[in-house]
Amino acid sequence: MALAHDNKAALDLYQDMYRVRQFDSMASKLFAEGKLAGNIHTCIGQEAVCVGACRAVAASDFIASTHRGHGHCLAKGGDARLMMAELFGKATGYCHGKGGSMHIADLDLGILGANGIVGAGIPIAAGSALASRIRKTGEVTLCFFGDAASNQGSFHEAVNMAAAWKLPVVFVCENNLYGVSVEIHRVTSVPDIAERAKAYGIPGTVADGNDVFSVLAAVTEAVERARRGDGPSLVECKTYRHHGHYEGDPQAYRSRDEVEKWKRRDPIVRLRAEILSGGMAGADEMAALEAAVDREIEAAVTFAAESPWPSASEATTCVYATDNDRSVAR
Amino acid sequence: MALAHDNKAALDLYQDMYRVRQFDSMASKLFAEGKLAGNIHTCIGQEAVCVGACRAVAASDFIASTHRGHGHCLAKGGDARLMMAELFGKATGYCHGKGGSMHIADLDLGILGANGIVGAGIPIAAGSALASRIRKTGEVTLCFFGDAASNQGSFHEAVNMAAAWKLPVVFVCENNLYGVSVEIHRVTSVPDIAERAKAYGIPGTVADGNDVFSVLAAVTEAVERARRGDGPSLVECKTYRHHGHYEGDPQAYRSRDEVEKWKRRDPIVRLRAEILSGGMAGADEMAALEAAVDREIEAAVTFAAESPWPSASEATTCVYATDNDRSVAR
Amino acid sequence: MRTINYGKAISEAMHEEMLRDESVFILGEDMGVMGSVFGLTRGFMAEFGADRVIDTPISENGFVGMAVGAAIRGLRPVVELMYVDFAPLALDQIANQAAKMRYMTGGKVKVPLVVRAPGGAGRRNAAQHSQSLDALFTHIPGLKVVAPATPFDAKGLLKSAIRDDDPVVFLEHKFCYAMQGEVPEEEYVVPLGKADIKRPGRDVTIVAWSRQVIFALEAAKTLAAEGIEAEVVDIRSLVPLDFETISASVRKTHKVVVVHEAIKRGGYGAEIAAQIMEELFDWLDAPVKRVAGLNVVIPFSPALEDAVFPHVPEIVAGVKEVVR
Amino acid sequence: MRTINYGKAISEAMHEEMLRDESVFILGEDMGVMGSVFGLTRGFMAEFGADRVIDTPISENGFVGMAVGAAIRGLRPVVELMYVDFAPLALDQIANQAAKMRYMTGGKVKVPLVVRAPGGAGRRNAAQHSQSLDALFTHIPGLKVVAPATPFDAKGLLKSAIRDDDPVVFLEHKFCYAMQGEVPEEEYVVPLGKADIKRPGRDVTIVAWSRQVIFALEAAKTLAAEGIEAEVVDIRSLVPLDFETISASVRKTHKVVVVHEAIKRGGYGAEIAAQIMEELFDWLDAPVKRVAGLNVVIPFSPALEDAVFPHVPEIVAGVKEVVR
Ligand SMILES: Cc1ncc(C[n+]2csc(CCOP(=O)(O)OP(=O)(O)O)c2C)c(N)n1
Ligand SMILES: Cc1ncc(C[n+]2csc(CCOP(=O)(O)OP(=O)(O)O)c2C)c(N)n1
Ligand SMILES: [Mg+2]
Ligand SMILES: [Mg+2]
Repeated sequence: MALAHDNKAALDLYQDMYRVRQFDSMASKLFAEGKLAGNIHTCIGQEAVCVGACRAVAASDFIASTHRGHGHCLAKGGDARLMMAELFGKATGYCHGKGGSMHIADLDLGILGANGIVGAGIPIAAGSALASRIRKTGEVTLCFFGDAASNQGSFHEAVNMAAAWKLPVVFVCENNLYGVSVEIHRVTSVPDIAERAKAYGIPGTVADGNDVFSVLAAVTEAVERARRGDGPSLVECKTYRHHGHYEGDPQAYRSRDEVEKWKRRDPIVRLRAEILSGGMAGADEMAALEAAVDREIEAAVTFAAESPWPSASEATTCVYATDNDRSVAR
Repeated sequence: MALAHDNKAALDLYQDMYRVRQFDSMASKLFAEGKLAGNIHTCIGQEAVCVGACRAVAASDFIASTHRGHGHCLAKGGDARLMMAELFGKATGYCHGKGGSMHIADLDLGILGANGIVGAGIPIAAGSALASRIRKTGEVTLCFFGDAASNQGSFHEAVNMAAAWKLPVVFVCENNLYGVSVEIHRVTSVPDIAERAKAYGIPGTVADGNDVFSVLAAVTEAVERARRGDGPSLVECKTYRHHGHYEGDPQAYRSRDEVEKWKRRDPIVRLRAEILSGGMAGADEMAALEAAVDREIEAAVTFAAESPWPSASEATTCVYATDNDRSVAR
Repeated sequence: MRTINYGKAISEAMHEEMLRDESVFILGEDMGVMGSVFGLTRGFMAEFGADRVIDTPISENGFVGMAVGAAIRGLRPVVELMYVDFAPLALDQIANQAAKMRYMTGGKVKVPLVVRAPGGAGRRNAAQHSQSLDALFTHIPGLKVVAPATPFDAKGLLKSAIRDDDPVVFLEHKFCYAMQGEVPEEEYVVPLGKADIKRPGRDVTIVAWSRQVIFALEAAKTLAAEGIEAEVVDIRSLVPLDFETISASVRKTHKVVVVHEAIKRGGYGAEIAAQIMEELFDWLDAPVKRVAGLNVVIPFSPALEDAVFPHVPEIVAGVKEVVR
Repeated sequence: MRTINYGKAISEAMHEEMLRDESVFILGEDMGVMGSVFGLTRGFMAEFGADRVIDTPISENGFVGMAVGAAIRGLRPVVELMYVDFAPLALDQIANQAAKMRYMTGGKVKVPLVVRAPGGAGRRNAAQHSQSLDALFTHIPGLKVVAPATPFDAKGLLKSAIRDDDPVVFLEHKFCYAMQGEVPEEEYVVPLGKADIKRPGRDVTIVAWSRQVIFALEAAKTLAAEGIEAEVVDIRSLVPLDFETISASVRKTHKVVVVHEAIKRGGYGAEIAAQIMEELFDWLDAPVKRVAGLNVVIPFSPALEDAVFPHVPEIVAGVKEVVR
């Protein structure tokens, strides 16, 4: 992997992955302490996918995210403070507290939005690619979705259209083996989700979702193809979530052994070891980098905790562009 | 083809196909004369598919049909008189005139129902197969759908579940190249719909949809597999509709040449020639058979024309099993 | 003034907006090569190219979702559902995505999308091709909902809908397509959220929209012959609703009949009736009467279909009940 | 009598009906191995086997459609939509297929299907996991719609729904799951279409369903302290609606407040209000008042969410408006 030998790039990837890990670990902790409400879906264990994939695109490119979206958002440049404030439901959050964890969007960063409806982001991503094509502006859109989302009709419909029209979109499946409690092979008869590419005549590849270089390479190839005008690809990244489906999930559906096995393949531990053993950075440098990220996350929490709540009047704004009072009244 | 050498079987197939042709030709004529209202979708040109596929199953098996469903219904044993009366909207029709051409059902004959929503019959067929499996009653369900219907999410969702759970259903795609005006390859990137079977790990085969023996053989194999408990198959039958999408369609989207080319492959002309040249029946016998069917269709029209309209009070019955008055009032 | 039909008026609105704004594009089943099953986009593909007049596969949730995605990116898709009966297939994208996006993102994301959908019964299209599903949309915050009755309103409202920065569901009536009406050659728009008094009158207010406005006007003629002067208020926009115009009329007439084709139970007429009661109770001489579709599935039979939704006689009878 | 919670009552209803009738089976996301995300089918898969307690993929339209197909074949599927917010994905199968099948086929085909769907706000689940979509179903002829408030009603109504030969949408409230109530050990059913007077009173009628019944009862207590005796009518079934019970109450109290959590515009409260006006106009001393959700998307923020739908104070205030 060319990039693996580029020290700066490897450290950047590590930093991004570590940031995602620390953000979601913090969210998990805050939830356990009763400081966050609602549903929190962490991507702890899956950091190589969001970071590897987002590194394959430019700032001007777009991503569509999912309910498990903190990592996508951070990897595409999201501000941890505004994200944390959104998780708290504060006025300073990305969505002024109105969206919460599952609805963060920032078009300036190319983040089309997370989504609480499994599979709904897939046509939206394809539509973004259609917009790039109509405008001839050259952006590529990355579409993240889970293994289980690939069983939604929206997956089929959107991938079919993207393939038929050769739209510049890359479908990145984060296969963490489960949709909530349901092991994917109990409800899907192909061994790899990537097989499904054959139904649309597009490339389907499998990446090691716990190896950021594997993800980066596979997605880079797909992005180049899309950028050339040759249409979409499906990249399946095999990975695993260390936590439950949501925080608080008792996880009776999977064995401790399975979880332990995957934890031994932790993508962050692995990259850290590669960096150190490859001499790309020293232990001190790594510790400093980690400390800086830790401070960033702490600062995000402080920012969020100290931020004001949205005022009551915010409940009725932003339903429409204008004329909210009238439209909300009737 | 073993069956091709069985005179009786060949003649039966011919008779069924000829009945479908004459029924739909009559419907077309009546529509042109202003005697039928609404939408009439004929399957003229596609008769080998419905007849070949239905011949592969038993009376106790089930089929789910489509908006282009007269042929399926007749091939599964539907009564031309009750069907024609339904097309007229008469009280004697299959649905007492309440359903019309797109909603004919008869559970006693294993006809689960036609459907006006493209693709909606696919999960219903899979659900019928699930019922057979839960009850262990051994029936197979045939699911008819068009090429364009294979782009609906419902196709993906239902085929996936049927495949994952190895349900006894056979997905029969009637690929007549168009969904209304849209040539299938403008909106689908695989050459054959049968390719899509790969996304579900099930067999996908292509039959000559204008050769009843080809359809019969392919569907028979799939039915046997389903009956054995080995799960679903996708059988794509390549065919063509001679008429417009609906009666009255100006068909500006396709060339006269294309239509003529396919008319030269008329499945009925072809089977008739095979029967005569193979000495399976003489010209007289064929003429007699055809005359009998012609009389049957004429009788159906007479029956329909002379049947009473549903009474006005029928408008508010059958919304619910009981308690219609009350439920309809509020 | 020149006269064109409602279908042509809709076609002109799309055509003019596509010329005016490059970000407007069309997508839906049979919109391109065929020019739509109702002929409304005939010639568009040749004129604007296949990137701006897109023939989709039969994937309602998918292509409405793509329109949502393109709208988020700043384009202005005008998407057609061939029949409004297919809206349930796309309702997640309409109601959970397009409608909620602005609010969920605290105003960060807008979805300037128009979903056109023909509805209505009377064409023997049977249960799954004949519904009026207005009430599925009016209950969803974040959507605007429009249902014009005349060529003039159809053209002017569609132009406003396309320029609007929020998702608009544009409900057309299949039976109106062939109806003629005066439409100026010059550019004009009809604003969303403004009702129109299609006929003034002092004795009773008939509130209606879509095809029922046509029936209401005929009913008003019949009633006038018997000395009852009905005021016909065409709300045109269901959301936002111009309650002020309704209110002014009711304060004048003290009697109201709300008419719609959709089934009565949970129809938008209930909402209008409830609002009138809440705000104008003391002005009412009689309860607000609803004349609406029966609570049944639409039957196919020519002997049954017309009996399940209102025509002129039902409106006349309804008015007589409140004015007697 | 013993006390159990609403979740357990629903669980018992499914369990008893599965024992009673082999044709009853369960299907939905996480219903098997996990026993449903709300724990309602825990242990069912072990007891009844994987053929009768089916874990589906995330394919709402598909698995509801399969339930329709199985119901047509004579089974009695009880399907769960994990959140009612996902119903738009499955609405074609619910509204165009299940609801219309009997009518379209002239009575030939029946669809004895139950669609269970938890709804409701207040849990910080945000815009796409908090809606009350009652009105999406009540407007569709052919569906029955039920929304119990108490463990007793939940169990008895679910048993009736499972035995019913028509498709029933069974709306549960997530906030009710943990609420306790008396439920007999013995077999009983609550018929569909019968309202229940949860508290008698002479001064005002509060019509409510689902969680709002709980709030209405609390409001009634507060009001009683001020000398206002509210009668709380829990309709339980939205379709069919027991208008006779409402009517009797209104003839007694002459004042009505209709309360629901769903947004007000086009909510089912409008229908009830309109019917009361149409039939009981002369009995009313004040206009029917609706206390309902604001016409907004549900916000996530704990600082905002509770403000967008009614709680006890809003009901108390609403009642005072009509009785003053
Ligand atoms: C349409 C829809 N159905 C069900 C759910 C509930 N739900 C949320 S996440 C999830 C599982 C998603 O699995 P997958 O796509 O593999 O993503 P993962 O959670 O594993 O990252 C489910 C069933 C939902 N939010 N939306
Ligand atoms: C959900 C839905 N979308 C669109 C339509 C309108 N429509 C009816 S038939 C048809 C084309 C179907 O094509 P195909 O599945 O290939 O069947 P064919 O008509 O060719 O037999 C369309 C678009 C419909 N009835 N239902
Ligand atoms: Mg997963
Ligand atoms: Mg076709």
